[in-house]
Amino acid sequence: MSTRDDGPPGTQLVVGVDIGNSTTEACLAEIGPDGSISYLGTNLTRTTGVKGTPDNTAGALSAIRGALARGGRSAGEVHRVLLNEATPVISGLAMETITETIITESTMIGHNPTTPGGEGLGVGTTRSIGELGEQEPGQPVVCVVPPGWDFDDAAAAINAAVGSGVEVVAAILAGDDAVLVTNRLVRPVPVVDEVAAVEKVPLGMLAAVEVAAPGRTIRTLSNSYGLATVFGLDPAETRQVSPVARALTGNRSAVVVRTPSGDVTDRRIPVGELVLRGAGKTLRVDVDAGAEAIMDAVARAQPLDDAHGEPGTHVGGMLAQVRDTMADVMDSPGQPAVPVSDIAIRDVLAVDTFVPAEVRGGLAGEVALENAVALAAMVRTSRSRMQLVADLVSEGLGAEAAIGGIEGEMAVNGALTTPGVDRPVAVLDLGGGSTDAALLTREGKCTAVHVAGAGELVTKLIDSELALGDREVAEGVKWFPLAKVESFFHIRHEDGTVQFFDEPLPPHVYARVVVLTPEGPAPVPTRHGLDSVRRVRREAKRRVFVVNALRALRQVAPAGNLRALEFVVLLGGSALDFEIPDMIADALAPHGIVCGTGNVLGTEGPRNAVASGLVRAYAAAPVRAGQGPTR
Amino acid sequence: MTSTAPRQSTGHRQSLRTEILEARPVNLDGFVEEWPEKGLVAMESAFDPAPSVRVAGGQIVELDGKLRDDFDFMDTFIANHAIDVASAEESNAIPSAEIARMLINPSVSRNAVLAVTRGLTPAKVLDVVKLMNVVEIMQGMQKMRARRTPANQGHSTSARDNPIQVAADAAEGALRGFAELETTLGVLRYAPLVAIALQVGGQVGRGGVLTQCALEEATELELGMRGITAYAETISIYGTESVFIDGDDTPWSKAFLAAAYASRGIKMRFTSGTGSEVQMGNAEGKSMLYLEIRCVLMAKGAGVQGLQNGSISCIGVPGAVPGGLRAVAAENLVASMVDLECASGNDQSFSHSAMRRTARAMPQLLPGTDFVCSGYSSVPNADNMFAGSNFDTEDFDDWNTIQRDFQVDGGLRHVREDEILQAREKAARALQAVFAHLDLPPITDDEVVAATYANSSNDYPFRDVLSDLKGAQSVMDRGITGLDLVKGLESSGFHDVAENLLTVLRQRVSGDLLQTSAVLTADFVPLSAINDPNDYAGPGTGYRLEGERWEQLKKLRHVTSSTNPETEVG
Amino acid sequence: MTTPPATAAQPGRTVSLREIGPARRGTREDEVVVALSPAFAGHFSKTIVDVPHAEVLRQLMAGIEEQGVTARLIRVRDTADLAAISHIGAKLSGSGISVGILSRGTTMIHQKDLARLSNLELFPQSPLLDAAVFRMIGSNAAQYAKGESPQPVPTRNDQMARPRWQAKAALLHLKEFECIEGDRGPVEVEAVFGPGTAG
Amino acid sequence: MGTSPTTAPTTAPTTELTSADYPLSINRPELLRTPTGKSITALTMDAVVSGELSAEDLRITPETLQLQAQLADASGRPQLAGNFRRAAEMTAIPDAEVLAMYNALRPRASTGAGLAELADRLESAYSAPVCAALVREAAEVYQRRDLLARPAADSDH
Repeated sequence: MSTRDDGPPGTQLVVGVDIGNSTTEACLAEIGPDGSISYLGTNLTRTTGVKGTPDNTAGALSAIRGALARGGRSAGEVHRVLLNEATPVISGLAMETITETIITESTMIGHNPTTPGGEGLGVGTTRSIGELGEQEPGQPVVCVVPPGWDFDDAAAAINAAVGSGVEVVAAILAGDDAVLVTNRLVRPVPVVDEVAAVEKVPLGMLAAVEVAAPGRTIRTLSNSYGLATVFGLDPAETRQVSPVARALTGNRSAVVVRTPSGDVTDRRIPVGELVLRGAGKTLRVDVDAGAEAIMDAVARAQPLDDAHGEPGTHVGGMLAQVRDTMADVMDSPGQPAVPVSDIAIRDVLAVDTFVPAEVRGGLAGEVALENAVALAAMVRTSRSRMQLVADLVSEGLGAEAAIGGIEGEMAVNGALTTPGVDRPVAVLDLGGGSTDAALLTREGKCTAVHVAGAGELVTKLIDSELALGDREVAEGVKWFPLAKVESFFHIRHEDGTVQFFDEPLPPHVYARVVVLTPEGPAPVPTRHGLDSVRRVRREAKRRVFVVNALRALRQVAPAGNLRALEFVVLLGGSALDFEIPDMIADALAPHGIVCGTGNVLGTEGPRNAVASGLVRAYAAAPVRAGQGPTR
Repeated sequence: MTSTAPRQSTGHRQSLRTEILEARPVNLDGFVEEWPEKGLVAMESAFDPAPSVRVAGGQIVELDGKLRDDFDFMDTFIANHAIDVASAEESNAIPSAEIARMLINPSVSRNAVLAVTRGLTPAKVLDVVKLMNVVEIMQGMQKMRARRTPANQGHSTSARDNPIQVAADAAEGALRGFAELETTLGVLRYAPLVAIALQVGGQVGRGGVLTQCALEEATELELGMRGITAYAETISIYGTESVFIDGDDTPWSKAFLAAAYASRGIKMRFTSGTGSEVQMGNAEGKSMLYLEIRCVLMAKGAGVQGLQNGSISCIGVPGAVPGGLRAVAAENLVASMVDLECASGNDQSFSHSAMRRTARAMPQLLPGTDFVCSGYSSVPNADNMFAGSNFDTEDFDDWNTIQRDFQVDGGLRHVREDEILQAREKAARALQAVFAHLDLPPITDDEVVAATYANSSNDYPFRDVLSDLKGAQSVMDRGITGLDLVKGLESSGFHDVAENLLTVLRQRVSGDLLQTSAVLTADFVPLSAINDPNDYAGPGTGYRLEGERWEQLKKLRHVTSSTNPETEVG
Repeated sequence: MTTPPATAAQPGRTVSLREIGPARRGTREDEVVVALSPAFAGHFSKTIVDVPHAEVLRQLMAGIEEQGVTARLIRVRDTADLAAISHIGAKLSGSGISVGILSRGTTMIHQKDLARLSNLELFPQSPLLDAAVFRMIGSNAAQYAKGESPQPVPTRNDQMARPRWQAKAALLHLKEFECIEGDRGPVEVEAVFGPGTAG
Repeated sequence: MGTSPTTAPTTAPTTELTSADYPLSINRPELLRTPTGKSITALTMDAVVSGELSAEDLRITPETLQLQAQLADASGRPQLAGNFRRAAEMTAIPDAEVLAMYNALRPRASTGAGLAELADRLESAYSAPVCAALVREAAEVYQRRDLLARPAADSDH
């Protein structure tokens, strides 16, 4: 391996290479004898393999070749390739549902059919429509209509019964027929429909059916005392039915049946413990205690040495899998396997979330928003195999390659090329699996941390909270602003402004909530309105990135004091997000911090910080001055 | 209410036999009466024109009873490009019965027939084939097929667009004998990955297999130009001007497109078939076969090397009228008798009746065609993204047995389980290596194992569709070509597969596969109507299933040994 | 009164269409126009799979009514092209939304600002459309009229529909073409349902 | 009508081929070159691995298409030969433009003037007289069959 010097005497061509979790970036520069730097080109490719492993070589080489091509240089001219000291970071995600709503004895129908019929409250005894004729006059009846009944026939049967003196006060239908039936009744009554399991409604029981006017919600059945009045309950019984009232709050229609021991329960599901070891302590916390309790425990066990979850739970499985993956990655042929016990979970982020789930015992496919906890965990090792990557890069390129510096330090170094930034500066690298922070003090001392939870967790929260079941759509919701397509020629943006088009929009987006991708509007398949989609998106970002920004910065700030920071520079893929940088800046503003998205080299935006930091560090290194490259 | 529910009974008392007959699958098929005024008739219609031709000033001025000023664009294109002006009047003057006899007479050479047919008008061609019964049509096909050696084409698709499945099934299909493999997609954006899988899997199964991915023109052409696919055939043409325009094309636009494919070195054939015009309500009162003959001549005039016909996706229409399958057999013959490569249908779900499905294929299987099926489903029909074929993987053993029973070559063969498993496993591994080399979403070892033993897409682990689609996009964005596949295969130790693929790519430069009926043999010899011309001249001549190939086709899954009847051979 | 009817599809129900006068552009924003082909509930009385046209209309109209929207019926007489029929209906609809339907059952939801050959939802496989699907189509059309975002009605597919129905569909298509009256504009019609209904 | 082999715009190969020369890849490899001038025999695995080959090397040349046209003529397929000659002319046209030209030939997609311009461009920019003749013929037929686009001013909205 030889080094050549084809440039002006004393100048050196170097390439900084940053191997990240998802992208590999390169920065090509020429360094003058005086340490001056001229940047010639940058490049970005996908990282090959898990960061910090020999598989990275291919991606690194292609990043380098790309930068060389852009800078118009050849591999033979390169003096030295500088790689970051990157340790593999692997992150994992899991979600545990921790509550469950159960209806017993078919006490309640609390779903929200889009089109109930009639209006008001009807209280009577439940009777099947086929038996209405046998009913004695004068006793109020709630008519139950099984599947298969045509709306015309059902209305005719009820009208006939009413005509013969039966007092029908309300109806419960299997099909989506409430408006149709109500429109055909001689005497309209409240009707609740789309009750799929209508055959399970107990007959011969006292029941109340309430339907509110369009745009209103029910008043009586969602009020414990309303229920007490309707069913003549004593205080003890009233206490018992209060979960029913709570469950019905906000509905436009509802049915409550009084059965001997019917009940609605809101049960917590035990999902096992999380065991956190750190700061000389071992703390145990129940996952179903929620995010706040878990994060309290994590804070008390800082710095975290390791964490375990209960086997057989999602969290336990996820933590074990993260560990196993890391062990596999670290294994190299011909060497003893890395013991799994060597690999430790170094951070955990818990976030409260909710999951729409079908209610057990429900008659109409009722969906309750159950509480859940999402966890992100992160593992890193001290074992780096970057030297091997450097050797392979050197071999592949025919130029010298070396480890040029530690990632966090280099990121800060690169961030300093952002116009308007000075020491002390902290960087926040908002990635896919982890959020990283590093601080460079006025004195030049650097500290860095990685915390679990970043873009992937945001996607997962959006996906589950909106019940999308499609990660691609969730990614779209995360990345792009929303709009509602109001006609073929205009959309309303999420900020309320209207945009008109000359050419009609494509039919598949008509009347839909859409995300505005660069390729055009793409529909979000959800029944949620634009506002709730937006709320879910922003909350997911806040709970992950804002929380993690504060958490990570506290860990690097002197004495954990955020006020001691002056400049915070946001880097990484999620720093390109259209709202996350503003959300973080807003959260940091009260601490007197200048925060913004980085603009590395004044041109690269939040990209290329580590790669250009490596070049800067090399140019500034005293060992190099006047001495030329060393081997 | 599903389309496969049995017919409702009439309420009258039925005989027990009638009940059994009512329950037979054939009675789930639909049949209709003819309506010749509207073109709902196979090939015998009083409304078809009578043949006539007149040449003046070096061009055709009268065609089938119409004067040049009254020509629609099909007439014009056929008159200008398809019919040999010099011989037209003379050829059309020959009595139709004499031409029909030439078609079946072994002592009239194929070339002698072509010398006549190149001057015939559409109505004259119809007049000739109308004289032929189905056995005569088969005899004509036996002689007029362009390539001496018959072949077959397979469909390799996945209901989940799973590339690993496509690779494994392509390998098995190629090993079983398909000379061409075709795929298409449910989610179109998956195309680059599935096309790569088809190419890699195909070359594992048998070097030299040609692959294609049916898509809209721009993407299909691009995949072809990059060498990820090798040929194209879903370029549709129609027999009436109005339906052609409905399809947003004209004979000139399609002729231009044909040259575009050739200019990129890509083999291509057109697609047409009886029934499409009446299906679209614009048959202009002409029989299905007359309109299809116009398509065949239009394809001939465009200079495309071949045609996929045999009703194709409209098979339910001729299949429902009297004499419909005779017309379908005749349209294949017409393609062959004007010297085009014929990929002869049998490629779409056709009947509920196994007996009818088999019978439908006999006029192509027994005489042999360039491709007996233009898509035998080499995946279970539930995975067939061309809406199901007339034959699928469940029919492999039946097909092989019929070949052995009649000593005919339908292009397939029985392959031992161990060889199949080996090919499937290798195809999945090769694709795994290519994906890794190209930095595409990884293929796990579990997926490789699943691919080895799977039947359908349900037997594979779920893929991360989002990552796959991003990967597929990156294949397009990064400009990945067939060469990158070769590099990936070579660098990961699949040297033989890499060589196979490189050899296929090299063919692009030579253009040898552009000639009529060209396929690549396992030895990478281009075999076309030029160097393997059909030389049938009666009993004992032409292609005969004999020698090594016949020994191969004698093998079945279970054949009792004659030397030791307690064991099986093979 | 004691024996409940067992099925939603009542074979006994019939429908006849009474012409009211030339079809005019609607002014109500809460209406969906149902545009019928020349032979619907006239020359033909049922779809390709024998769903009575009476039931098709009842279910389409019920789906619209259940959403609180009004259905208005027109018959298009000068074309049997589904896209054209549906687009004519959409142009006449106060909400701009129409459901177009051919005698064999093929159905489309259209909107007035769309290109004629485009559509909001298309149900091309007529053999797979039953009463429940027609109800959902009506419901979706009404939701579009209200400016809501309905989930598209799930479409089904059946590979064996080709051998059973392809030719009959072509035949029905040709017959419907025969019923075209080239010089007559669309008319507004009223559905008069026959025995078996009480409403 | 322009189907004689000597009207080819590209340098017409002087070789006279017969059916016996087919397949060229086996019988006459010395006649085959890539667009970059390499011999077909240079398309080896070593060349792929060393990165000497690019996708450009896997394209067919107009000269090769002319050779295949000769073979098609020699085997009695004049229309196929004509197609190869049009193809030979088209090798010079970029992919996107080929597709744009195809789209321009769709029914009612171009005015008569538009097609005339297209034919002129084929001739002047790409020396493609055979393709140009096809386009001119289409224009004439489209005119007679009412398949030309109406000039923009008349189009209704």
